[in-house]
Amino acid sequence: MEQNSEWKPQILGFLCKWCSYAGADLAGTSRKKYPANMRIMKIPCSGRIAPLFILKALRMGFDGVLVSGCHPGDCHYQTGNYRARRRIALTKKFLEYIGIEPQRVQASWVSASEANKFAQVSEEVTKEVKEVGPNRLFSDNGQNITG
Amino acid sequence: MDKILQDNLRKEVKALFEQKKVDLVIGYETGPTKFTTTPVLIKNSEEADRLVINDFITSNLAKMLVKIKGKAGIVAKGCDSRSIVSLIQDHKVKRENIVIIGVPCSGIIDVGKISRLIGKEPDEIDDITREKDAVLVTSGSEKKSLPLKEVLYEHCLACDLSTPAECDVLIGEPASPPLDKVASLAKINEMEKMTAEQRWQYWKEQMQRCTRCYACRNVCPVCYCERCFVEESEPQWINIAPNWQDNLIFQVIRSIHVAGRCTDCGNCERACPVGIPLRSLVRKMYDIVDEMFHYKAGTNKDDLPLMASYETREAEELIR
Amino acid sequence: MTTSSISERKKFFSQNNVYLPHVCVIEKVIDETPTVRTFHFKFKDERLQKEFTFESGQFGEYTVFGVGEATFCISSSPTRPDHLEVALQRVGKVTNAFHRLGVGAEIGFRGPYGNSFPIDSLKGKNLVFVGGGIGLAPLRSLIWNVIDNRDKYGKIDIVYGARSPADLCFKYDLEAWSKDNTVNMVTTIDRPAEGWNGRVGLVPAVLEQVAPSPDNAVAIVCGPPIMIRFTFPALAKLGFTPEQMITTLEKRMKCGIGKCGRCNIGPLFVCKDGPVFRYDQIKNFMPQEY
Amino acid sequence: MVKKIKQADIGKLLERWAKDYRIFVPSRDGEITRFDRWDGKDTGFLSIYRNTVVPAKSVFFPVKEEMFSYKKDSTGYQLKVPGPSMSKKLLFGIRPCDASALAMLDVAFKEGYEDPYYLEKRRDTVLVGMTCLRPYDSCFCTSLGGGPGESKNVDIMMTQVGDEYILEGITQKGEELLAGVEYFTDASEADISRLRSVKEGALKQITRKVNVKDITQRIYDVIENKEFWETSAIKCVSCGVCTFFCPTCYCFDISDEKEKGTGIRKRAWDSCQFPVYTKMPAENPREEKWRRVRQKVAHKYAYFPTLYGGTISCTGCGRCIRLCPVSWDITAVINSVPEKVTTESK
Repeated sequence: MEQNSEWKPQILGFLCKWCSYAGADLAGTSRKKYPANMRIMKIPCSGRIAPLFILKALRMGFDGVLVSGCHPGDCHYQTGNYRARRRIALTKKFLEYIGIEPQRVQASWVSASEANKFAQVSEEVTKEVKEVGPNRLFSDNGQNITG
Repeated sequence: MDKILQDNLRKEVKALFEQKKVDLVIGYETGPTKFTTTPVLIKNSEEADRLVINDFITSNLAKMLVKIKGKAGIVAKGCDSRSIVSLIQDHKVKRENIVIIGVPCSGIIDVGKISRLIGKEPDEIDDITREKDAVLVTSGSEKKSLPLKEVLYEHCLACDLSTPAECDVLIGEPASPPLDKVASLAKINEMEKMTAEQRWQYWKEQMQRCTRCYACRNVCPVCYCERCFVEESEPQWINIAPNWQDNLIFQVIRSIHVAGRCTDCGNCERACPVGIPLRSLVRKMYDIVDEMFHYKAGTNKDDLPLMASYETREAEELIR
Repeated sequence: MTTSSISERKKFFSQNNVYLPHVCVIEKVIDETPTVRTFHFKFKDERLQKEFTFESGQFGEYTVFGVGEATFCISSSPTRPDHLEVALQRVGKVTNAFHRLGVGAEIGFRGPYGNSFPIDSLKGKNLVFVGGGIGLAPLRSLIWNVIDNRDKYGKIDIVYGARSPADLCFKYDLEAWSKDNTVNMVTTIDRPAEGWNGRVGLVPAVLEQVAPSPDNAVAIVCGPPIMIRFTFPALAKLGFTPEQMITTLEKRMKCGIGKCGRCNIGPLFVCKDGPVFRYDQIKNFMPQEY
Repeated sequence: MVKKIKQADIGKLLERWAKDYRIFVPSRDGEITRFDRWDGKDTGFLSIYRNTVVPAKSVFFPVKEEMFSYKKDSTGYQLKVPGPSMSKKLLFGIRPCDASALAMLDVAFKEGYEDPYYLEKRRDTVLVGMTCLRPYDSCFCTSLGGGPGESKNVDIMMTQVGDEYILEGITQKGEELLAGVEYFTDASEADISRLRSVKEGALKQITRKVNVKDITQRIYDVIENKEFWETSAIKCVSCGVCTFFCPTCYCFDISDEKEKGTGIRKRAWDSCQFPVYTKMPAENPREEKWRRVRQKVAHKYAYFPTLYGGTISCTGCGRCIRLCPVSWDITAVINSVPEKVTTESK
């Protein structure tokens, strides 16, 4: 079933409204080719991301989570992305330790003009999440719990 | 730990009261059952004789500081003093409002371990005497010597900061438990040898036992939030009735929330009434923090808290 | 409530299970204030709607499906049994979800629970209703009950206040009662406000100005805890004895039937020994906890 | 009727009883012990010689349970109650303190509106008690009308004597169960005197005492004494251990969960020690810790007795002392409640 090429992973993208969100928008309007399986949640800054959001997304059944913010040094609020980076790093490492595949927790820096990069990130993230298969982590009976 | 320490502590506390340096002192007194101690609030020099120092001073008393009014003295082992420093860094406690009475710690005895080793419960043991590298356990006519390393709490075996660095008075000479990092981290290392699936299965099984009594959180000196995310109702992050999924989310988020503030004092694991190996979570986080950010909780009160600071270049390998 | 009335109620339990709500349908939604709405609803099962009875002062447990259950008094009068009414303020998860429901939506209801206003002992008495904010909801059930049997009661004074004109609940009732010349209706707001020509002042103070006579009278008080705490002394000043003061209390509740544990004041459970209490029943008991 | 059975035959006895009953025995679950379904074979649980960590109440009042589920179809919401577990239960090896706690829960869940979930699980349950040969140093049941061999709340009382178990039929139901099982032999005079001395030996081991003389009145006398309760509460961390693991605590929370378009209403253990337990939007009557600790102590030693004919809802099982992460000691608190005020103003 996991090998089924039809299966498209559901990914939740937390995108900073000052950069990655606009980058994704640009990727869309300029008709870049990239997998259309990301649900996007606009956040005011990558610094708004809480590890709890990532866990909750996985608990809800998303197969992967992407947090994307401004490049280091470019944060609209100066340091939000630096703070996000620490949080994401700890979360990713820790989740790996308890048995969540690191491919499911992804982060990127994508600026408002980097439509190509956003498309590329989406592509790569989708590919990696696809490799680890549907998220059945939180299900009681091995079923995907998306619903 | 010896009787002289205890006598010195009582003398010191009396002096603090007489010199009006404190309004109260938080310390340990003999607990209600064998081989236990319990936190006590001493309000005057006469009461100082209730204070004890022994091999069973388990609680991290820093927990009691946050809501205390007045100038408080506090008895602190190495890990406790670091928790106090964490609280100072988080502006939960003012350094000038507390008098830290440091107690060099040579490791705390885990009576549960002795129990398992000799097959008797604590109240069936008559005496536990600490010798240099061993403890002598007497139970009825039976006497058994157990290697000290095997009966100390696992977190003590990795504690290289056992003499409080941040303190106003130090009772006695610096001391250290016998260090054995391999033994201390054995459970974590074992876990890391497992596959991701096995690890997840392991935690799933552990979390099925959790009743959400929140003892782990409530004894944690750095879990001082007035309202924990688990109690939020809008949005409601986790279900109210316990289930392994949400129990695990609670523990994972708690581990992340205490990152950089947890001193591996072992309070959470000790508190768990259903024996979930919580230290295998928070200690791992402790090590991740150390490896990635070279940060050890509660070692410098003038440092910014871990999560309030950053380096411009770090952890970039994890980001696309 | 007595044991016999509990067994009487049992016919209303689905499958003999007191915790199962009955499905009801919202018939009408009225905006009372920016944060308070009144919902008119009926049992989906017509038989239940016909057989359902309750007393003024009783409460129910309301389910918003998919969200949860919460406790509110029934704000309509048993003398008008065509439908039930509940007024609720948007304050938490369930009430917020409740406010998102419109006409035709289904809710769950179980009840009625708790005791009620001692309607028989009020007969022939002069009644002084003192209410604040949404605290008028339970009083309103009794007020209409009394007005619908007007000849059985003596004088009626109503002192009702809210923070501002916009916060006054049941404005249509206030108007009706003002026009009723057998009722002395006094409405007040806490602070002066533009366009408000009525009285200004906190309820306990206004009550003292209105100065209803304690002779052959009973005062029935409901409002925010702080108002209740100040109203009792005000009534005492006017000569009311604790036995002449009645209030209805609000507590966090879950089961509504004295099992889940959280609503007690000492050995009294607000859900089954209350919510209606005479002041002399509670005045010596942990005043800070009610 | 007093019978005895060899330890080796207990398995066969349980197999026999299992034909009519669902058997629950003390079981290990990781680090802890609790009552769980007997696996039908192993009698290794007999080596659990002390009371279970989780009280026996969890069989009837589990840590969480489904109350009902609901789903919306074209005609509106439909409710579904989980099917009743019709089979009868037999708890093998319940300790006297936990059995007496069940008697209290029976009253609380039955009084007024009946609680169908508890009562349905509890119905037709046979309790086979087990004498505590090695009570804990935290046990104080003898101060509360109980004892390690107390048999008043069980159907059969069982005591290990050497490698045999002596079973006393207490209720008619118990007598019936003891009759006609070939693994039993009649206990002799000598057996009964051995039984008596074993029970006396157990009784002597309980040394912890709590002064319950006039306790309800004494509590009411100090009920408004903030300082007393603050002192009692000082080290409490407000976790739920003492209440969750108390055999007589029965508070619960009700909450809804949504999964795949179905709503499930659940109830789960709740604790008066949690600040959110009584929290209302605008205020919380038990925001302060001392009020919550007072609630716990007073509920057991004053309110419950007031409501239910003087019964103190503490059985002295000692779990709250053993399991408390800061070793809070209820016996010390009760013993520190001042003597009754003799010059009563009332």
